[in-house]
This record gives sequence, C-alpha cells and structure tokens, in this order.
Amino acid sequence: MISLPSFLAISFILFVSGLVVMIAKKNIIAILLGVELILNSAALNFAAYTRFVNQNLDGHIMSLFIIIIAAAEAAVGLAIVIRFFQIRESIHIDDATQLLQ
Amino acid sequence: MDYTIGNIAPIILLPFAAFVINAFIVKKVPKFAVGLGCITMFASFCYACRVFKDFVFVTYSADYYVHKVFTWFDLGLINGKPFNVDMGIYLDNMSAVLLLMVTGCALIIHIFSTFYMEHDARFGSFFVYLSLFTAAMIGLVLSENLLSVFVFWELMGFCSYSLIGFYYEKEGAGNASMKAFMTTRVGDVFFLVGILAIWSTIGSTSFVDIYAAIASGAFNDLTVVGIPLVTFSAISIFLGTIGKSAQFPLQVWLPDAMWGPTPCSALIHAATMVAAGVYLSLRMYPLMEAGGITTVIAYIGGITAFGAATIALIQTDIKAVLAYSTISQLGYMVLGIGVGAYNAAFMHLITHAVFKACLFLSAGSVIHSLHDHHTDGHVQEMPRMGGLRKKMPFTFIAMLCCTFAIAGFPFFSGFVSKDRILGDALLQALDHKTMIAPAVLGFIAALLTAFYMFRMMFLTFYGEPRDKELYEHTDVETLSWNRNVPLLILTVFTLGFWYSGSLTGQGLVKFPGVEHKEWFSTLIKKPDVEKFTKYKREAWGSTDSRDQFFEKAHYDANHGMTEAQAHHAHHVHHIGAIMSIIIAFFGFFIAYMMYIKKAWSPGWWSSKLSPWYRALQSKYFFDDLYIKVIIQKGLLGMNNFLAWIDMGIYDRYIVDGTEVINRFAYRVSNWFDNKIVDTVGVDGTGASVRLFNVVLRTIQSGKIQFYFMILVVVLVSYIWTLV
Amino acid sequence: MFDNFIFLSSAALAIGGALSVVVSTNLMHSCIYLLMSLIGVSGLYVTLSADFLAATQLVVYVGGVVILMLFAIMLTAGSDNKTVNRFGIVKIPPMGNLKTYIMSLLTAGVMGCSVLKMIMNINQTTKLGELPPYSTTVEQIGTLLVTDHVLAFEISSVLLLGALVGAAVIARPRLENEVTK
Amino acid sequence: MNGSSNLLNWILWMPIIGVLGVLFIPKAKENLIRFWSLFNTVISLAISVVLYMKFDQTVPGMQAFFNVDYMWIKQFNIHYHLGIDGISLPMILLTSLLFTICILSSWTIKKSVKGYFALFLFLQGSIYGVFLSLDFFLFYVFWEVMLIPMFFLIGIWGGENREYAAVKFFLYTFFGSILMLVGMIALYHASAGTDLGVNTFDILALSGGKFQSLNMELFGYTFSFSKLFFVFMFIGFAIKVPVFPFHTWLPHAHVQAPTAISVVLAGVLLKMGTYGFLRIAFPIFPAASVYFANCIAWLGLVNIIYGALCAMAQSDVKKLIAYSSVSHMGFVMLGLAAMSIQGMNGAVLQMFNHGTSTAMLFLLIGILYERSHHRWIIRPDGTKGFGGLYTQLPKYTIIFIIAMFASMGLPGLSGFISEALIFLGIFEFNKTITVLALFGLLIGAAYLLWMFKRMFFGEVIEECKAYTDVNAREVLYMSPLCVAVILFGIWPSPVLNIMKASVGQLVSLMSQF
Repeated sequence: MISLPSFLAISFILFVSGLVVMIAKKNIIAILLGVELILNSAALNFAAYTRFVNQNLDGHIMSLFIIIIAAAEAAVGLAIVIRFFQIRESIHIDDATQLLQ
Repeated sequence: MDYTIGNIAPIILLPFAAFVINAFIVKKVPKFAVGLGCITMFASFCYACRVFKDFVFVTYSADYYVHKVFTWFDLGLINGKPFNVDMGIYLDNMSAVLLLMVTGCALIIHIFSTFYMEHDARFGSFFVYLSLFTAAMIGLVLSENLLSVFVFWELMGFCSYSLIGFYYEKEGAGNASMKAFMTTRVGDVFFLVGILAIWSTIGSTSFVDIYAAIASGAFNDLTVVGIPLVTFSAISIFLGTIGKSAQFPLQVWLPDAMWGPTPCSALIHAATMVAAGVYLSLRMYPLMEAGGITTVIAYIGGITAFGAATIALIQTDIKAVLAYSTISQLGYMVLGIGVGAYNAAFMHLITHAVFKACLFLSAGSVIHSLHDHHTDGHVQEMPRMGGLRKKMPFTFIAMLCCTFAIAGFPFFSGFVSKDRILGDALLQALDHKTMIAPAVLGFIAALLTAFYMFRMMFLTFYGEPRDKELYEHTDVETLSWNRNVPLLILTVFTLGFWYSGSLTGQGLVKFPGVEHKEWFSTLIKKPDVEKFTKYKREAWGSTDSRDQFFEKAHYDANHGMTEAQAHHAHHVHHIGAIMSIIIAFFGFFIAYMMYIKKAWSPGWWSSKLSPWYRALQSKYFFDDLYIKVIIQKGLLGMNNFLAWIDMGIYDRYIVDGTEVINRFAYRVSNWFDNKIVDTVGVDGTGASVRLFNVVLRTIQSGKIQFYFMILVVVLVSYIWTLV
Repeated sequence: MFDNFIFLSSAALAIGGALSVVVSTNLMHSCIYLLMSLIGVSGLYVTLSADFLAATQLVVYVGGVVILMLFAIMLTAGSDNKTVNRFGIVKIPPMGNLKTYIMSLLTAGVMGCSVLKMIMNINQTTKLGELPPYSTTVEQIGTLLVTDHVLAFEISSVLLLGALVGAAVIARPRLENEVTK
Repeated sequence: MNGSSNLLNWILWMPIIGVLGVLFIPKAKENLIRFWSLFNTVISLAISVVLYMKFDQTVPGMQAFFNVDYMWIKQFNIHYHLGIDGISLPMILLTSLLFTICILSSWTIKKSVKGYFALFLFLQGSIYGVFLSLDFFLFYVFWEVMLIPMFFLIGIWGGENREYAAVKFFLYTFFGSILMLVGMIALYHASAGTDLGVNTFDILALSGGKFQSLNMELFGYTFSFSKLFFVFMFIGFAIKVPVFPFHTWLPHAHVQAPTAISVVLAGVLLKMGTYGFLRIAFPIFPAASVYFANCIAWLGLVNIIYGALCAMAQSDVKKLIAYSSVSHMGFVMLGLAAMSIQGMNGAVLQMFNHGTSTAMLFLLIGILYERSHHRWIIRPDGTKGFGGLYTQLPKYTIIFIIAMFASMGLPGLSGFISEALIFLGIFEFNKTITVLALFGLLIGAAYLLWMFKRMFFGEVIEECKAYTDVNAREVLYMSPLCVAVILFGIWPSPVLNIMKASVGQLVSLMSQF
C-alpha cells in the first residue's frame, strides 16, 4: 500500500494545488503560499525516491537544501511584499505591473 | 598715348573706393566721408581731364580708340574654343567726352550737395550713394562690352532706387523708387535678351567684336522667333534704352524720381542714369542701323519729345516741369539717333547734361530757400512762388541762361545741338515721307519747350509773390562757394561756343579771324565697322599695335558725303536753324503774353481744351494704365488667383486629396474583409488576426502571473517533446 | 499497521491542507491550511524513515516560514479594500474569482496531464515494508554534510546570510530624505 | 590610398561624432551643448576648407586623392564608396558654411536644446553623406536617413501647423524616394547585362549611357528602359528640387520650420535634388536626359514664372521667400536642361549662390521673427504687419538689401553671374523659353521690391517701435554670407574654377547623345 506511486500521487496533488494557487490567487502572499506547496512537493519526491530506489541519503540532503532555500525565499519574498505594500498600499499582484511600462 | 591701368583705372576706382570706405565709416565720421567723396571725385575728374586732353588735343581722328581687356572668369574650352568672359576698357573720343561730362557734373553736384544736404540727418549716407552712382556711370562709359555695360547699368538702377527712396520714412518715396527700378528693369530684361542674342551668336559681347561681326555679316541669315537676329537684338537693346532713358512707353518712372533729394535728381536726370540709355544706343548705332529700326527709333523719340513737352505745359511743381523737360529732351536725343544725327544726338546729350544739371541745381537752390514753417518742409509748388528774382538774383541768372539754352536761343548750347538734330530730321523728312511725322513732332516740341520753360521762369521769378508769408520768410541769397560756384561754372558752359567752336554754333556765322574748328562734330562720328574687322584683341598691359592702321589725325568736313550731298545738307540745316530760332522766340512770346502781360489767359485755353487738359493732368493715363489696370487688375489679380489655385485647390484637393483616396481604399478593403471574407466563411483570416491581436495584447500585460502561465505552457510543451 | 495509519493520516492532512489552501478565500485561513499541509508532509517523511527531515520540516516550516507568513499577512492587513487599481480597472478579488480559477485549472490540467503521464510510466511497485529498515539518519546526514556535500552546505549558509541581510534591507522603511530623493 | 584620403571619412563622420558628444552632455548644460555643436561644425568647416585647398582644379572626374572605397555588403556588391569632384565640392562647402551659421542662429532655441542640436548635427552628417556617396545604395541610405532628423526638426520645433508640414514633407519626399528606389533596383539588375558584367550600385560604373538600347516589358507594353527609369529618377529628384507640380510641400515646410531648418531646407536640401540630376540621372541616362531636355526646360520655366507669381500674392514673408526659392530653382533646372557648358556651370553656380542668398533672407526673416513673433506683411484683417523698418532697424535693412538684391540677381552680387550663364546656355537651346524666363526675372524683382516697400518704407508703425537692431551675434553670422554674396558676385572664379572641369566632363558626355 505504501509504495512509491502513492507518494508521487500525494506530491502531484500538492504540486497541482500549488500551481492553481499561484495562478488563481491575486494576493502576493497567497502566491507565496503556492510556491511553498510546490517546493514541498518537490522535496517529498526526493525523499520518496531516495527511499524506494537507491536507499541512500542523497535525497534527504537535497530535501534539506530545498527547505533551506524555501526559508530564504520566504524571507526575501515577504520582505519584498512588505516593501511593495509600503509603496503601493496594496499587495494585489495586478498592481505590480512595472514590467508593462 | 599709351594708356596703362594707372592712367584709366583711377577714374572709376577712386569713387568706388570712396564708396567702399565711406560705407563703413559714414556713421562715425560723416563729415570726413563727405570730404572723401568730394576729393576722390575731384581726383577722378582730373584723370578724366587728362584723358580728354589726350584725345581731343592730340588727335582728331574719330576712329582711334584704346581697348584693353582682362579675363573676368572663364569656363574652360567649349568646342575647342576657350570661353572667356572679359572685362576691360574701351576708350574713344566719345567715351573721353562723356567721361569728362560725367565726372565734371558729378563733381559739381557733389559740391552743391554739401550745401543742399547740409542739414539733413543722413548727410553722409547721401554721399555714399552718390559715389557709387558716379562710379557705376563711369564704369559704364569705360566698359568695353555689353555685359559689363549691363553690370554697371543695373548698378545704377540700384543706386537710383536707393537715392529716390532716400527719404524712406515717406511712403511715396518707396513707391517712386520701386516704380523707377521696376520700370527700368522692364527695359533691362530686354537689354539682357539682346546681349544674350549677340553673345550666343558671336561668342563675345565686346563692342569691337560686334562691329566686326556686323561688318563681316556674321549676323546674316540668323533668325530668332521669326525675326532676323540683328533686328531682334537691336530692338531688345533699344528697349533697354527706352527703359533707362525714359522713352515712350516706359517714361512713367522719371517724373516720380523727384522724390529723391534735388541734387540726386540732377545726377539722375543730367549726368548719369538717363544719359546711359542714350549712350548705349549711340554705341550700338551700327547694330540699330543694320537692324533697320532707325525709323522706329525716330518715331519713339518724336512721340516722347512731344508728349512729355505737352505734359510739362500744365505742371505746377518746379521739379516736375524739369522732369518732363528731361524726358522731352531725351526724346530729342533718341530722335537724333533715329534720323542719323549721331554726332548731334551725342552733342545734345552733353549740352543737355550741363544745362539740365544747372537747372536742377538752381531749382534745388530755390527750393532750399523756400521753407514753409507750417509744415516744416520745402516748397516746390510754383503757385506759391513768384517774384523771387529779387531774393535770389544769382540763381535767377543761372537759371535764365539754362532756360535760354534749353529753349534753343542762339549763342546757347541747346541751340547748337538741338537744332542740328532738327536739321537732320528735316533732311530725313524731305527725303522720306515716313519721317515727316517725327520731324513735325520735334518742331512742335521745340515750340512747347520754349513756352513751358519760360512759363516756369515767369511763374517762379517774375510777378508778384503769390504766397506773401513764404516770401517774407525767404532769406536773401548770399554768395557761397558751394551754392553759387557750381551754378556759375555750369552757367558758363551753357554757352554755345564751347561746343561748336564758333560763337553762334552751327558754323554759320564765323567769328572774324578765328579758325573754323568744329571740334565736336569732327571728333565724334559713327563707328566705321569695316575698320574693326582687322583688329586682333589686345591683352591688358600690352602696348598698342594699331597705330599702323589707324591714322590719328583725320578730318573730313563733309562727313563722308559727296560735295553735292553736303551742300544739300548744309542748305537744309540752314532752314532748320532759322525755323527753330523763330519757333523759340515764338514760344517765349506766348509765355510772355500769358504770364507777364497776362494778355492771354491760360485758363481760357485749359477750359477750351478740357478733355486734353484732363489727359495731360493724368499724364495721358499711363500711370493708370500700368498701375491700376495692368498691375492691380491684371498681375495682382492673376497672382492671387494662382496662389489660391496653388494652395487652395491644387494643394488642398489634389495633393491632400490622395488621402481621401487612401481612406476610400482602406474602406473598400475593410468592407471586402468583413463582408466578403467573413460571410463567405473563411473566418480564419480575420479571426486569427484578432486572436493574434488578443494574444499580443495580453502578452504585453506586464502581469507576472501571465508570464508564469506562459512559462508553464512552454515547459509542458518541452516535456511533451521530450517524452 | 501503525505505519499505514500514520501514512494515511499524514497523506490526508497534506492533501486536505493543500486543497483547502486552494479553495479558501481567507488568506489567514489558507495560511493555517498550509500549516496543516506542511505538518502532513512531515508525517510522510516519518513514514519514509526520514526522521531528521521530518524534524527540520516541522522546525523550519511550521516554526519559521509559516509564522513569518502570518506576520506578513498581519502587517499588510487592510490592503484589499481598494477594488479599483490605478488604471481605473475593477480589480479581480485578491483571492481569485471564477475566471482565474478556470484559467489556473486549465494550466494545471495541462501541466498535470504531462506529469501524470510520467508518473504512469513508473513501475516501481516495491512496498515500504519490503525495504530494509533504516536506522536513525541524523548521524549519517551530519557526516555527509561535512564531507560529500560540504560545498553546498557552505553555499547555503552564505545564501541564508544573504537572504537575511537582503530581507532586512528591503523591508527597512526608508528614511525621509531618501524617500524624497 | 594614402593618409590624407581619409578626409572624406572625417568630414562625413565628424557631425556624427558631434551627435554622440551631444548625447553624452547632460541635458541641463545647454550652453555646453551649443558650444560643442558650434565647435563641431567649425571643425567640419575647417575640413571642407582643407578639402578645397587640396582639391586639384584641373582634374575633371572624381579626385583619386580623396577616394574612399570599402566593401560594405559583399553579397550585393554594395560599397562604402565616397568621392568628391567639382560638382560636389561647392555643395560641401556650402553645407559646412550654412550649418556653422545655422548653429549660431539656433542659439536662441529654448525647447529641448539637446535633442535639437543632436538632430541638427545628424542632419548635417546625412547631407554630407548624400553629397559624397558614389555608391547608389549608400546614396539612397543617406537620402532616406536625412528625412528622419528633418521630420523631427520640423515636427517638434516648428510653428503652429508643424505636424501637418512635417508629415507632408515626409510623405512627398518618401514618394519620390520610392520611385528612386525602384529605379535603383532596376539599374542594379540591369547592370549585369551591360559590359559591366556584374550587378553593381556604383554610380561611376553605371554612368555613361550603358542602358541606352535596353527595353523592358511592362503591362504588355515595351518601354525604353532608360526613358522609363529616367522619369522615375526625375520625379524622385524633382520632388526635392522642387519642380512644379511637386512643389507644394515647400511652402508648408518652410513656413512651419524653425529658422535654421528653413535655411538648411532652402540652402542645402533643395540642391540635393539638382545634385541628384547632375550626379545620377544625367550621367546614367544621358540619352534619355537629352530626349527629355525640352520637357525639363519647360518645367523649369513654369517653376520660374509660377513660383514668382505665387510669391507676389503672399502676405506671409516666409512663404514669399519660399515661393521665391521655387522660382530660383527653376533657373537651375533651366541651366541643367541647356546641357551646355555655360548652362551647366551656371546651374551649379546658381545652386551655390542661391544657397547663400536665400539663406540670408531666411535668416533675416528669422531675426525679425524673434522680435515680432509674426511674419505678416499684411495681416489677414488688412492692417500692416510691419512698417518703417528702414527707420527702425538701419543695420538690419542694409543686410536685407544686400540679400534681396543678391536674390534678384543684381550685377555685382552673386546671383547675376549664375543667372546670366544660365540664360546664355538656354538661349542657344530654346529662345522662346529664354525670353519668357526673363519675365520671371522681372517678376522676381517685383515681388521682392514690393515686399521691401511694404515692410521697410514709410512711417514706423506703433508695433515696430520696440524692435531692436541686429546684435553682435547676428551680425557675426550674417557677415560671412554677406561677404560670400558680394565676393562671388565680383569675383566668381574661385567657385567656377573648382566646378568647370567636372561640369565640362559631364557636358562632353551629354553631347555624345
């Protein structure tokens, strides 16, 4: 019952959920939440594969780094959000369209 | 008599240098500029005297000339021949005499101007123009070719424009100056056509080459727009004379030229501007003769002499009378050219220059004295004058002498020259029926001239002063060097014997014991074109080699005619002289009866001939015709119409109209796209375009999520291609 | 049996949390749902005998990132009262509307299909119970980090430092004179 | 190729260096930008003078000493080929002189100084390019590039109707350019069929009547290749000249453009059209040019008369001068049509002289406009726009008189000699046209004098009493032109000597057909 496909299925659901959140939500923080979900799905995949396929700890190390990077990303991302909010008084993603100009 | 650049060039270069220097310094030191102008003029006069002395006292030959050229610019070889545009000096007896006259008159006018313009705000500037004007006229006299004549001719046009418009704060001066320039330019344009015709035929415009070409028949069998080339160029060049010398029908500018200061009128009317036209016709006399237009010239001269004299009859402005008399006298000169009185026409040019300069300067002297304190201006109207001979006796004497001269009284210069013209006209009239009319017109004009000149004298100097207040304010003339000396000199030269060599002129009554020496009529004669064919061009600075075929001393009392012809001519000349003496006295008598005795009333005549009087008042309607009809109705109307066509129709509808065509094409294609393509069902084109449009617009939204979506799609497609 | 229970409950927690994040319209709530999902994932790590990972997951995510998120949400509270953006266009609600969901589902569908296709190809069917059991992984991970992966370890430390400083600099409120410039 | 031959490269790229310099100067330092631009144009002027010094006046064709030839696009045999002969050198000198003066006259430009001077120098560079190119493709590139700065200079710094004028200018010229482009490509393809053997854009290689016997099918008719494409080229260049009926862009562009641009337009740009005839249309299609010479002469005549008559009706001074340019360029066309030594020399000389005299007039109008802010001789409501300027501005008036009489061809000033030579040339060619064209001379004097009378004579009107006379800067930039106008009127040899060998060569080529 607890086999690799089941982990992959869970990871897939997490990934798709993250993707949907990233595209559907217009709140920047909500989008960051989606990013976290996707990162988690990736980390889970590493852990699952390393357990079922080659039985060493490299996947764990990889997952560990993903967690670290996610933390760093969250910190910087949230800082940007707060800064953006200070300037624009909004965290709506459609207000962040400087690329258009 | 080997002339070099050092002998001749200063005559023109000195006044020209004065012009250039004065143009820069006149604002700072006007007095110095005036002095410089006068001194250079005097120096120039001295050089001219020297040239005159060499020509008149060393040789009697009418054929001798000095000819020096240098290349102005060249255009390389044309058909193997070098194309050079030359400038240079051509000096013969005629130029020598004219040079003396021009520099002399100009010098005297310069001196008089120091009196007349003294209180003018632009005292200095006036002399700048005077210098240039004189330099241009001297240049014209010295020119060896037609192009160079044209250059100085136009320069004079420019100077007259500036001088007539000298009082530029007056609107009328602007009109007059423009009228003068434009009217003469009509003639100039034709003159240029004539130059071009000659230039393109014989490859040169030099007088020498033209004479040689006439002699060798280079003009034969060539036509321009249907008329023989020689006639065409002769007419064109004569049209230049018509413009410059104010002949019918381009005479309208000269009366208006009196808007300028009076000394400049003297310069224009006497020494320079109008003389240039006659001089040109004299120079080109062989061409006119070859072109067979002498009859036309005679008619134009006669009509001008008569018409202008009639208009002068009723003028009340003292300067206007003189202006019309100038036109009339110029008509005589042209008549003289027409009837072949080459020598007499030139002589009249010189004598007229002297007495007309004197008349204008005297008029200036009168006008300068009459100062109206109400309008703060000078008075020129004769009805406000009268009795002035007591106030200004010296001016009166000068003017009287000149009036005798112009009216053709014996012992005065006008008699000598004018009556020889009339004599020749009579001679021609006896020989050819067609020439009767010009001769008759000439004689009538002589009568009218005597009449209106004495009318002017009587109205100005005799009788009771008609404007008492003005008379009271007029100061009594005191002798001054720069007012009376010029007048005196000119007055002396209105005497006839200076020109004829005999006291009476005409060589009729010989003064006992004096050798018969008609220097004038022996020195100046028609160029003999045959002699020029032998001539090879000499470069500037080379010595003369023509002594071998030009005899220096040569005198032919019969002017190349046979004994019988000469006798006949003398006979006719006697009749003419007697007739004109009678006519002159008759004119004087009428004027005396009308204005001194008041026996005959001028008013009766004017009411009797009222239609003609009105025509005279409006100057035979020429101004109306030119300005109101041709220019305002015709030219300006056409201009406005054309400009309206250009911007209003052509530009707006035809050029900008292409925009309408574009819009129409767009609409058609749009309709085609929507209705035809869509309804037929090939929806793809429009839809895809629209979709593409939407895609493009969305891509540029700047929304990060959209970019992310695109990223995902691309990623997926990448995966699909991999798997 | 116990493994199965832990797996099932953890999976339910992770999937349920993730889906709740998707459907929730309240940002605070979705953050809590994310917390649930992360806890579920750490439970899954436990079933994979990755005890160190599970612990790290709990400490870093649950204790750090989500708390940070919560702070950020609270710091930016009251931001969504403006319904019109500066171009005058009516804004899509911050938590999405039907249109955005459809779009996202389409995209996710496309992506998911391809991912699913790859998953389908995997024929690794070994059950967890059939695998050799793991001892504790902490010691081995520690050894690996300072031997084989020492470079990545060091770089990640620098990264963390950079992120720390960067976040501080970015979020720092500007001084008055700087703002005017 | 030796060291000095890079002079042409230098003169061509010097303004572009100037543009780069302007772009690097901060926007706020307006005076620095002005001085830099002035410095740059003065250097260009100095280089042109060096060109003049080193120019060998006896060589008829292109001067090998200055030749610059690099392969540019190998696939299409396009060269970067620059050269200079007696026809282009006067134009280069004129361009250098006028641009230096125009920089001085643009000193008072207030709006976006940096952009103005950058575009202005760019314009100068492209104009040099047109006059120096010996490769048709290169020529075309510069011809088109020149439009861009011109478009913006009129469209941004112009008068109230500037967009319309700029677009009109652009579209008109562009229309002509397209016809020229077609002709150019046709020539390129046809060139392989002649004795050249390869496809080439080289103007010198193409010239000499190589396409005389070629025919081509179009819409089922057979056309003579040379005649057809001569007409194409003719229209392309005629729009620039401008020849009636392609002239209507000119009044708009002149009136709307700022002073310096009007000067460049009248002084240099119009000459590019006639230069095109001399450099391209005539040498490449000599037989066709001789065939159409009568037609060109009549068009020139229409230009003279029509331009002069239209000028007389204008109440806007600048428009009047603009139409006078149309009239004067008609004389150039006449001289070209004459195809004789006198006529052609006169035409090239007239190109130069018209450049100086009209530039003077436009500069003077600009000076006046800075004081009055209007240009009406007679306002639309019938009142006088100017009056008594002679009394108010004496120095200005003297310069104006010089310019005006130079423009109407008074002997002793520059216009006369060129016009006389043109008339001499055309008289041998067609006498009717000469006589009629001389009336143009008459009307030419009339409209200028009439304008002068209305503006300068009479009492000073109230409005004009505040005007100040020309200042030192204005006198500084007017004086070189005054000197040029008078000097070349009295002594035209310096200009004639550089052109006569080249013109003679062209005429002897034309006379073989």
